[in-house]
Amino acid sequence: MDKVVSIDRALEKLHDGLTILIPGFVNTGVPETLIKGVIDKGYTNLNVISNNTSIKGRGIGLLVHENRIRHITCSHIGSNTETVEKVVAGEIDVTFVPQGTLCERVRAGGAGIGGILTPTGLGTPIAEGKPVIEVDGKKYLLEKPLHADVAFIHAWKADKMGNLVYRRTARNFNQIFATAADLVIVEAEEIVEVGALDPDVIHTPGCLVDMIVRA
Amino acid sequence: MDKVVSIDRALEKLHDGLTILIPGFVNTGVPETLIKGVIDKGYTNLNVISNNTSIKGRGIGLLVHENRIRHITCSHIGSNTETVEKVVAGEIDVTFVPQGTLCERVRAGGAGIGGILTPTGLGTPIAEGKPVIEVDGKKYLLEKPLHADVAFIHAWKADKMGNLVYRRTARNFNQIFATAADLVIVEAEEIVEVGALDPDVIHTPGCLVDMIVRA
Amino acid sequence: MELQGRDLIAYRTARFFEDGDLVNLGIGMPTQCLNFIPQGIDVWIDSENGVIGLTGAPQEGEEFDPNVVDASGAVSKLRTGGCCFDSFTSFGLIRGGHVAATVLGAYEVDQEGNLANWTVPGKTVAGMGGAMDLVSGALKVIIMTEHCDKRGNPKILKKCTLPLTAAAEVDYIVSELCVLHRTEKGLVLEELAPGVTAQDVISKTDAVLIIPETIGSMIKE
Amino acid sequence: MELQGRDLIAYRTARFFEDGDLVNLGIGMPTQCLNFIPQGIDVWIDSENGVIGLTGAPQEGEEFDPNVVDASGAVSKLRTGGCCFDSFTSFGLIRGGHVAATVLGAYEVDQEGNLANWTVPGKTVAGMGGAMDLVSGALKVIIMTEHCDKRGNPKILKKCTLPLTAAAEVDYIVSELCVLHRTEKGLVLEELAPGVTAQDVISKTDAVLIIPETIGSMIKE
Repeated sequence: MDKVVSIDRALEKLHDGLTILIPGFVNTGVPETLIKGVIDKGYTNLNVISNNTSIKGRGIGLLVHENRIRHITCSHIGSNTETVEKVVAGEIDVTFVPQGTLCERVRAGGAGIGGILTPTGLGTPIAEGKPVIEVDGKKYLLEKPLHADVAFIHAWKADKMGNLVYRRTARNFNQIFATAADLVIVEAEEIVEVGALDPDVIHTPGCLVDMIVRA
Repeated sequence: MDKVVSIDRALEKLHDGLTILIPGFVNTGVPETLIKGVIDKGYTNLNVISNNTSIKGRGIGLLVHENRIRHITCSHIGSNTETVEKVVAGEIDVTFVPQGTLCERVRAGGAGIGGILTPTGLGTPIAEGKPVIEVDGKKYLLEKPLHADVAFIHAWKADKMGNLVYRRTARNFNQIFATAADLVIVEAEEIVEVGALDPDVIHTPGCLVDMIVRA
Repeated sequence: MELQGRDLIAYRTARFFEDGDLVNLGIGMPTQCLNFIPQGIDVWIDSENGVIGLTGAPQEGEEFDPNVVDASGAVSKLRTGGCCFDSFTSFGLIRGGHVAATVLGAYEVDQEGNLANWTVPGKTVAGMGGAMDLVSGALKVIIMTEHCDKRGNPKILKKCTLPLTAAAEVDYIVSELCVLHRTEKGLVLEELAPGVTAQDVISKTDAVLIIPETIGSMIKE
Repeated sequence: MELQGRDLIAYRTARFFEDGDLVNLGIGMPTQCLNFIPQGIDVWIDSENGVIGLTGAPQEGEEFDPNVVDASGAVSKLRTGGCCFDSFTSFGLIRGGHVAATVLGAYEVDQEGNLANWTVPGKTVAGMGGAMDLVSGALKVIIMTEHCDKRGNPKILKKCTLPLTAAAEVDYIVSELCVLHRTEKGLVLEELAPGVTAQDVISKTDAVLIIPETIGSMIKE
């Protein structure tokens, strides 16, 4: 089953208003080829779930610059001054989620877990409106799962059926984000034959991947 | 920091009555060297958390045969007829936990998560006495974390500071069990120099490991 | 085609699979589906012990890796493109809806989609293993079962009497007599084995069945 | 020893680390601790973006891997024995108590161990990043801070006024004047900088301090 397609084909069924998981830490491990493809296709009004918005003019910052994002769920926007400006100006809505909680929520969404109890955020503004549940005398916030229409993934190596390997800290959110979307589109720096990756070294099983393009 | 020690040294501070996480699926990936060490040392009255009890006369089955287990928390004992006999005879207490829930509970214990919501077990005897929590109209069981005094881990390769790589399906519960104990003791089929393992291929970071013995 | 009994059950069950599906087959009868995968359909086998792509036991004398075992603990082989991961990830895939279908046997199954297949109080103390997670998590839950037990008593009931494995999760029941589809309205008799009538099925079933005007055949050319 | 100001703060903070500790250092002042790790102490640096063992920026002209970045997104180097993992695993380590200490700055910190260091309403909209998880999860939370803000106002308060990063999680506060230990009873003045008196500290602190009979020195030989 060869999942390698053109970027045109990979993105043709998307539409305005989608919720998209986009990994990356600052500007490492960001699926920039797919982001540029989205801009070329003209899709807008997007809900982005990411850790941050890269840096000005790169990665997710391109979507910010082109005004394609309606709402962003993330832990940090400080590394992109343009995002900060647009949030302050009311052009982008933002919901901040602590970085570890973001990981837990997306993983829960991808793993059929209905919610997780975390100490993170207790007694802070993040706790507002969330149930506090006590387990064995300790209090925790109940955080709900996150799931998206689409996930964009940046891999170092992909075999043609979608088994993926990430490189160093470019792995970051890619591994979890690949589990929690209806449609998973991968860009890979290198596409290899099936069998070229050691079964113990594969970070993301091919069964999670729908399409692959060259990064 | 060289964590390689003799098995005598690795086990000298254990004592009767400990709660021990022991990985393995049927008889694959079971830390049998450490189990034999425990038997040699005479420790007994143990609480074991495992997926199953290996097969008769092997792995965890050795602890069963030698009557060292007081209570076992696991998903299945059917592959070991001797365990079944001793449970029926009332010589070992058993608490059954669905296999996926066992993974979640140990992972929660190792990752500071106070509990997880799972659909598994709803409407079954497993749900008895557990809170049912509704999130966005769906019901889930609240399952609590598990944590142990000691974890025994079976690795394929360990570097001297405890970075670990597992082999094929011998990985099973090892990776998660290594996160959820006060003391983590590893047996490795091969012990290599620090730097010999690719940083992207390491399944368990050395920071989780306290001691290493040769399997 | 002269299929009957367990072969017919396995043949029909294998027709639920689509190309590229990730499928978990329970120990025992469900693994017989592998003998009946239609041509042109490439199914990937999920084993809950942390591996995708097992193909079965090595031949006599063939080299094998003792670290590659299936969900029963028996040595198996891994096909090209398969991969391994830990049990936590494995059950995340299962519960997360990434497994297209799980196929299991039953002690009892009922018209509400309840399944009992893990314990008979006072008789078995094996434990549920991964069955509860599989039945709660897989997108499609298919029960392969002989229509009645060894004494001829119905296994497909109005209401299970044994402790449940999961509640309201079963989608299809495939027996040597028929295919039953569990819908919002109840159990629909969708297909019959050659030579079997709706009345035959009704007489051997405790559950209330919905009988549509036209009923298909379990055998498709 | 002629340490003062930020160097003194970094010097003293680095003395909290034990051999083999996994330590997370916040961006900015906390990274200066690396210049003061005592001889014989081998500390491993945890970066929340999924790596243990970063050693800092490559030298001018030195080869580097652009995929190795630190928690600020800057290119870094990985020492032998370091390893990489995903962000989910990373925060599992952090929240799970596997990180011996986290070192961060503060806008405000108070005598109940509350910390505010992520937002000033109406002024900053950066987001909390990983700070909330780090402060809730690390075994020891050490705040490095100048004792007063740029206008000379106390930063160590009875009660934080800004939105919190975490409640009742701070263990130690290290300033250029002193080391404060947050205990069940309150903030204890445990050590003083050379030439600084308890009265000096009290006059620059809003929080109520517990003054023991003997107070140690921030400088140890």
